[in-house]
Amino acid sequence: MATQHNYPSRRFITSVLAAAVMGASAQAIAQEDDPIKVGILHSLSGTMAISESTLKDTVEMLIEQQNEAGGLLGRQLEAVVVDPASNWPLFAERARELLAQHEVDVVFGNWTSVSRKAVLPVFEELNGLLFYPVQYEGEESSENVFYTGAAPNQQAIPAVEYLINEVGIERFALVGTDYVYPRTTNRILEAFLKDEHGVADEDIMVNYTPFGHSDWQNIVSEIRRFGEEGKPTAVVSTINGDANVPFYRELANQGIDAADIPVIAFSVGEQELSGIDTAPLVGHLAAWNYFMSVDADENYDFIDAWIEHTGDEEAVTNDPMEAHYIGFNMWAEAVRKAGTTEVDAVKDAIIGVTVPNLSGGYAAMMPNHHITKPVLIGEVQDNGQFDIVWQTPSTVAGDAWSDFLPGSRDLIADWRKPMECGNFNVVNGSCGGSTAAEEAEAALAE
Amino acid sequence: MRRFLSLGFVCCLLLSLSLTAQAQTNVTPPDDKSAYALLEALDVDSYRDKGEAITAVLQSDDERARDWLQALLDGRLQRSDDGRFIVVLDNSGRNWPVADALTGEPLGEMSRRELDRIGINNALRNQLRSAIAVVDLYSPNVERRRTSANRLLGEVDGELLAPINELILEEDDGQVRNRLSQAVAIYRTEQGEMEGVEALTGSLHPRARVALSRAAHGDDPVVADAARNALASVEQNLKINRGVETLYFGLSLGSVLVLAAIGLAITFGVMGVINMAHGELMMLGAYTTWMMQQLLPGQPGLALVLSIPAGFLVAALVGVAIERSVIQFLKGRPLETLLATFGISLILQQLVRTGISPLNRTVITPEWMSGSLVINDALSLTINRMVVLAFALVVFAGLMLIMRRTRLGLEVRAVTQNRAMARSMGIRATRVDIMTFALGSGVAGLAGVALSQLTNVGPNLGQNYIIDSFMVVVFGGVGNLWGTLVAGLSLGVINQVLEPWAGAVLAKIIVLVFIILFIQKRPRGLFPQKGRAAEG
Amino acid sequence: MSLLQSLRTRDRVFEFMAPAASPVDVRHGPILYMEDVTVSFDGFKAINNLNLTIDNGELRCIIGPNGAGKTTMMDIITGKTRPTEGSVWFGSRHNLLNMNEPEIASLGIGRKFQKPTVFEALSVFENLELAMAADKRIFPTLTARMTGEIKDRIDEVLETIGLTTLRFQPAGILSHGQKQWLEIGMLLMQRPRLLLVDEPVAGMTEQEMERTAELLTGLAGKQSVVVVEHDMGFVRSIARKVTVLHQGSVLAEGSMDQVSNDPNVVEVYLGADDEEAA
Amino acid sequence: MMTQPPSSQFWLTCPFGERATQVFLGVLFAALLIVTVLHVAVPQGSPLHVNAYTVNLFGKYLSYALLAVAVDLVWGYLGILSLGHGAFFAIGGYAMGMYLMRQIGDRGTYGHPVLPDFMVFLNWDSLPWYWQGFDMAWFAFAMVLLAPGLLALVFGFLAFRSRVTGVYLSIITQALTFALMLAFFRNEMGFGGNNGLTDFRELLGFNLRSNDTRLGLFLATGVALALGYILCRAIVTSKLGRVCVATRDAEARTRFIGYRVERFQLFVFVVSAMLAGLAGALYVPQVGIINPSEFSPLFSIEIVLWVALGGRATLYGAVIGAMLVNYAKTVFTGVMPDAWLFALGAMFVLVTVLLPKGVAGLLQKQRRKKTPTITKEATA
Repeated sequence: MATQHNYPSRRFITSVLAAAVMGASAQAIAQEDDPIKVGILHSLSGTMAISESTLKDTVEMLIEQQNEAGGLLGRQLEAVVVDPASNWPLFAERARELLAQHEVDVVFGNWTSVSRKAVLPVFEELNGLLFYPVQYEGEESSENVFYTGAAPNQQAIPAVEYLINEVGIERFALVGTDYVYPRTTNRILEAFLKDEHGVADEDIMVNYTPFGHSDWQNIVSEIRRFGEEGKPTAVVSTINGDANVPFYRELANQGIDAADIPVIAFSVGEQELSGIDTAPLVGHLAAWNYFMSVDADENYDFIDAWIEHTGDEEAVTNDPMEAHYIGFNMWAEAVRKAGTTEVDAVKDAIIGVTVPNLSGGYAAMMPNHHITKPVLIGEVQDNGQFDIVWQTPSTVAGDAWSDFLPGSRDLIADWRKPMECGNFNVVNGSCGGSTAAEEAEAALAE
Repeated sequence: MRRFLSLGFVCCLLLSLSLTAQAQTNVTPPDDKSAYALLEALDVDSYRDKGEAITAVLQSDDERARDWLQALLDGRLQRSDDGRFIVVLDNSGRNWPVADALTGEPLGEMSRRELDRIGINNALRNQLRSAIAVVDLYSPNVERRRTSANRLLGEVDGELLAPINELILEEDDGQVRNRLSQAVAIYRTEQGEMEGVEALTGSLHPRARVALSRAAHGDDPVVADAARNALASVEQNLKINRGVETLYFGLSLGSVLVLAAIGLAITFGVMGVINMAHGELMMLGAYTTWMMQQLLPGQPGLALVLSIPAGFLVAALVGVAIERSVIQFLKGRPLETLLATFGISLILQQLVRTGISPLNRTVITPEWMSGSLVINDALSLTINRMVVLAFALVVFAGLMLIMRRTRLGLEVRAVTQNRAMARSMGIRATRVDIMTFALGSGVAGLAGVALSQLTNVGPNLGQNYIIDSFMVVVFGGVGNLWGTLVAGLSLGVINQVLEPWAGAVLAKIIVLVFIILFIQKRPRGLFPQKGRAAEG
Repeated sequence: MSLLQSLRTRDRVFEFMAPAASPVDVRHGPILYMEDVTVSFDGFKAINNLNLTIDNGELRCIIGPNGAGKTTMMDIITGKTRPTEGSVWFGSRHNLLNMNEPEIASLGIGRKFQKPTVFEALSVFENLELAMAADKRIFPTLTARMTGEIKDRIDEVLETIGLTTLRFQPAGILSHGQKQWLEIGMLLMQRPRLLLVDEPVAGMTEQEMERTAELLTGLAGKQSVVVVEHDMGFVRSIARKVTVLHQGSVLAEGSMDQVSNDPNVVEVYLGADDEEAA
Repeated sequence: MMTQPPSSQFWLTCPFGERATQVFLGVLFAALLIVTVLHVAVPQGSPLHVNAYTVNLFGKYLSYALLAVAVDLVWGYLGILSLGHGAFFAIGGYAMGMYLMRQIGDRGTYGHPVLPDFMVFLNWDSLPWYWQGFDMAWFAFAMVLLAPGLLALVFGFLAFRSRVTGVYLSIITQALTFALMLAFFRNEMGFGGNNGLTDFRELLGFNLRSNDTRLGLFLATGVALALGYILCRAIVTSKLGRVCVATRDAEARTRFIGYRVERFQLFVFVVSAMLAGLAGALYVPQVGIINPSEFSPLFSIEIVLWVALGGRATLYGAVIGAMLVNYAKTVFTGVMPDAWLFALGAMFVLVTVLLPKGVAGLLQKQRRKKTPTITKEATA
C-alpha cells in the first residue's frame, strides 16, 4: 500500500537533485566566447540595496561607455550582474559563482566591510580581481583587492584637522554605528586628537548605536549638553546609512545649528541627503574625496552621462561612484598596458597607473593597492548639495595600515616584486604580520 | 563660542549704525561702482579677507547691504562668467532663476556651469549672523529684534555694552529687554563683576551657566563663591527638567510603538491573523505621504494633512486585497497566515524598490511641525514628536470608539467570541473579516504617515518596526487594545530611561529580556483576554 | 528531577489483570475529602465553601444547573484550578492542592471531559496505549516497547468500548458517541482509583447509554466513580447516592428519591431541567 | 536510544511508515554518491561535471536541511512554533567559528600568536575567558552541541514550566534571537561584532580552501543529515513521539493521563536545538563566515517557511523544503537579480494557499483523505 507512494517520491527527489546538478553545471559551460566579462557584486535587494544598487548602475554605465568607445583590446565588455541580497554568506557564494562559474575577468563590488571580509578568501583562493569603491577602516591589503575608496588617512584625519585649524573646535563627540569602520576610525581619531593635539579625555565623547537606530532623542540631547559647556564643539559622525535621516531630523528639531555644533560626517553623501529635507542642515559638514558640486568639466560630463543613463533629472552622484569611475578606468588602462585581461598581468600592470579623477586632478594606484585622492570638506546646502569649503592642497596617498594604531604602526604593504607583501613589518623586516603582541601590551602599559 | 564682534569690527559697526540712522533723513545712494567694488572684495579665496569684506559691506551705508549679506549667508550671492554679481532667487533644480545683485532686475535662468558661488564657511556664517543681528537690533520689526537679542547672549563685549544699555532703555518689548539685560549680565559676570553674577542667579540658560562656571573659577573669592552658589541653586531645577525630558522622550518613543502596533493588535489580536506584511502597509502609508507632497509641491503641511485619509485608504485597500486574495483561504490556520503574509511583505518591498526606487524618499517636515517648544531655557520639547504623540492618542481613541460604540465593533467582538454563533445570529462573518482587516491595515497606513515625519521613507521602513510591533502586542496581551497602549508607552519609557546609562544597544537588549521574563510570569501578557476565546 | 518527585511518580510494575495498586491510604473509608473549598474568579464565587466526601468504591452522581460549579469542582480535584481556600485530600495521605495534573493523574484519578477530548491525529489504539498506566517519565517512554500483554490489555478495553473494528482509524474520524466511549476507554486504561466522569452520555443513543450505565455500575466497587450528568433518566438508572450542587455549594444529598422530593431542589433545579436539555 | 522499528500499525504518525526513512536515506546517499562521482570522476568541461562551487553549494543546502529537520521536530510533532531556531544554529556556528579562528594561529594579518585579528585591532591584550579551550577540537565540537543545548534548556525550562503557549511562545523565541543578534553585534562581546568571524584556514588540519576539503565537508554534512534524520525518526516513531503529537493536539488531556508535558517539551526542544547547533557548525566552514545576521528573526522565520513549504510533520518534507527554497534562491538571484524577491514571495504565498500540506502533501494526497495528520493548529 505504501510502496506505490515510494516511486513518485523517489522520482521527485532525484529529479530535484538532478535538476540542481544540471542547472548549476549548465551555467558553467554557457560562457566560452569573446566578450570580456565584468562581474558586478552589489546588493540589489535587502538593506544594502539602497546604497549599492546605484553602484551597479554606475558600472553598467561605464561598461556601455567603454563599448561605445570600441571596447577593450578590440573586444566588447559584458556585465555579469548577480545579487548577493545584503546577505554576507551569500556574498561569498556569489563571488565564487562569478569567478568559478562565469569566469569573469574582474569584479566591481561590495559596500560593507563585512561583505568584503566574506569574499576576500574567495578572491585570494581563485585569484580574482576586486575593486572595492567605499571608504573603509583600512588595516587590510590584499593582493587581489584594489581599494579605490578612502582609507582613514584620506578622510577622517584631514577632516578633524580642518575642524581644529579652520573652525577652532576644541571638543569632539565621536558618534557612530557599532561596527568595525566607526570603531577603528574613532580609535584612530582618539589617538590622533590626544597625541597630536593634546585634547583632554573629558573633551572627547564616544557613543555607539545599533544599525538602523531610529530614536536619537537621548543621544542628541546628550550632545547638546556636551556642547553647551563653553568650548566650541563638533560631532564627528560615522553613523551608517539608514540611521542618518532620523539623526539629522532630531538635530534639526532640537535646534542644533551647524554654526553652534557642526556635524562632520564620513558616510553621508549626496545620495543619503537625497532622502532628507536639508533646509535645517545647512552648514553641517561631510568629508569626501569627491562631491557632486565639484567644479570640473569631467564632473559635469559624468553628471550629464549619469542623468542620461538613469533618465532621472534629479539623479545624484556621490563619492563611491567616483571611486568606481576611477577604478574602472584604472583597470581598463592596466588591461591596455598588459595587452591582456589575465589577472596576474593586470595586477602587475596596474600599479603606478594614473587616470583623471572627477575633481580635475589625477589618481594613481599605489603599490599598497590604495589610490591617491584629494580630501574635500563640504558644507550641506539647502538644495541637497555640498559646498566645498576646504580641500587638501595636494592629493593624499591611501595608507593601508594606520600610524595611530599600535597593532599596525610599523606595517606597510607593497605588492611590487620582489616584496609582494600585504603586511610587511618594517621593524623586524619580515613579511607576515606586525609585532602586534608586544605592541598591544606596550599600548596597554601606557 | 569665539567672539565674532571683534573690537575693530564693532567700532565700524557702531559708526555704520549711526550713519544708517542719519541715512534715514538724507540718502545719498553710492554709485554702483563702489557697490561693485564692495561685492568684488567678497569674491576672494581666503576666508579672512572675506571676513573683512563683509565688515566693509556693513560699513557702507548701502541699504542693499542687509540683502547682500542675507544672500551671502544663504549661498545665493554668486558671480556669473561675465563677472556680474547675481542673486540666485531659487537654487533648486539644475537651472536657476537669477537677478542682478546691484540693480535687482531679474535676468532669467542660468545654469550652474555659468555661475560661481561665493562660498562661506561656518565661521563667516556666524559673523554674518551676528552682524545681521546687530543691524536687526534697530529693526522696527519686533520678531527680528527678539531673535537678534537671543543671538547676542554671550556675544556681547565691551564696545557693544554702551549701545545695548541705551537700547535697553529705549526698548518697549519686555522679552527683548530682559534678553538684552541678560546678555549684559553674562558679559559682566565674565568680567568678574558681582552684579552680573547676581543678575544671572536662577537663570537656566546654558550661556549663563557657562559664564557663571567661568566666574566660579575666577580669582575674586567672593564672586567665585557667589557664582558657585548661583550654579548650585539651579542644579535641582535642572535635574527636574532632565527628568521631564527623559519622560517625554520615553512617551514619544512609546507613541511610535503604539502607532506601529495598534493596527496589528486588531488584525492579530482580533482576527488571529499574524500579518507579517503589517510593516509594509506602514511603508505604503509613508510613501503615500511622499506622493502627496510630490502632488502638492510647496505645501508640505497641507499634503501631510491630506495624506492622513489618503494613507489610511491606500493601506486599507491593499489590506482588503490581501485579505481577499490570500487570508480568506487560510481561515483558522493563523500560522499559514504568517507564512503567506511574509511572502507578501517580500513582494511589496521589492515592488517599491523596482517601482519607485531603492533610495529613501524625502518627506518634508512642514513649518508648524519643525523646531521645538521652549518651556524654559533648559527644557524644550520637539514639536514633531509632540504631534505624533497626540496623533497616536487620537488614533487610539478613535479605534476604541469604533470597537465600543459602533455596529462594526459589536460584530467584530461577536465574531471573535464565537464565530459560529455570530453567523447563526445573521452577522456576515466574511464581511466583518474584510472590515476588520481593512481597519487594521488602514491604521498601519496612519502609522506610516506619522513615521514619515520621524524616520526614513524607504523600502526597509516596515522591517524596522514589525518585530517591535509584535513584542508590544504580545506584551500587552493579545486582543486587548488597552494592553497595547500601556505596553507601547511603558516599553518606550523603560527604554529611554535605560538608554543614558546602558547605551542604546544594551537598553534594547534589556527590554527584550525583560519581555521574555515577563511572559514567563504572565503567560498571557499584561491584560490577558478573558473567557473561552482565550483558551487554546 | 528531585528525589521526592521521583519517589512520588514511581510506578509499580503492573499485574495487568489486577486492579491498579496505588499508594492511596483508604483505611479510613473515604477516598476523597473536600473541605470548605472556595474558588472565586475575580469576585464571582464559582465554588462557595463546598464540602464533599466520596467513599472508597462508591458511585456518586452529581447534578445541578449550569454554573452550579460541577466542572470547576472537577478542575479542582484534578489540579487544573487552585481553590482560593479550603483543602482537598485524596485518601488520608495526599493533599491534592500541592500537586499538579500529572502527579494527581498518576496517583490514580482519571477524568473524562465534558467535551470529549481524544488525540485526533492518533489511532484509537494509540490513544489507549498512551493512556495506559505505565512509567510515564521521559526515557522509559522513549524506549517503551509494545509487548504482548499491553496488546492484550488494549484489545480487552477495545472490546469493552466496542471500537475493536476501528482500532487503527485516527480518532479524529470517530462519531461524537464513539469519542465519548474512547475517552472512557482511556480512563479504564489508566486503572484509576477514582474516576471523574463529566456528562458521559451526551450525544449517545439509548442502547449506548445502557451500556455506559452497565460499564459505570460495573466499575463501582473496585473503583470509585463520580458522574456529573444532566440526563435525569440516566442518573436515576445508575444512581445510588446523588449530590445536588447549587451556586457552588451542596444543596442536597441522598438517594435520588430523597433529593427529587427536596423542595429546594425542585425549585432551583428541576424547573431548569428542560432548558438544560436544550 | 534507538528503539526497535515500531510495528507497522503506527503509520499514522509517520505517513510512509519505515519505508519513508528507507526511501529518504536511499535517495540521500544516492545523491551524495552521484555528486561525488560527477565531481571526481567526470572530467572538467564535460556537461556532467559538477564543479567545486556546486558541491560547496549543496553542502550548504544539506546543512540547511538538517536545520529544517530540527525545526520540524519541534513544530511538526510538538506543535511549538519556534521563531528563534536561527539562534541555536548561529551559536553552533559561532562555536565552530571560534575553533577555526584559533586554528589560524599567527597567520592572521597582525601575526598575533593567540589573539584573532579583530581583538588585536580592538586593542585587547588577552583572550576573554569564554574563548579559552576553543583551540582544542574536542572541546569546540562539544560546545557545538552543549552551548545551544544549554540555552534551549534554560529558556525552555522557564517557558514550558510557566506554560507559555502558542503565539506567546513564538514571539518570545523571536525576542530571544533578536536580543542575541543585538548582543553579538556589540564589539565588546568579543565575537567580532558585525564582521563576525571569517578568514578561516584549517579544520582538523585540512585546508578549507581546497576542493577536497569541500567535498569532505559536503559528505560529512550529508552523513550528519542522515544521522539527524534517523534520530528524529526514532523519536517521533517511539511512544514519546506519540506523546508529543498528543501534546500538540490536546495538551490538557495529555496532562490528565499523567504525562509531565513540560518535561517532554523540554527534552524534544533541547534535542532539536542541539541538531540546529550541529547544522550551524557544518554550515560555517562551508560558507567561510559567521556573523550576527544569522540571528536575525527574519532568517528564523524563513526556516519555518522551508518546513511549511516542504510539508510540516513529515521530516523528509522539511528536507525537501529547505533544498527547494535555497536552490530556488540561488537560481533566482543569479538569473533575475532584480525580481527574485517577487518569485520567492509568490512561491511562499502560493504554496501556503494551494498546498496547505506542502510538497510532501502532494506525495501522499490519497492518504490525506483518511488521515488528518494535523487536525488542530498548535498556535490557534
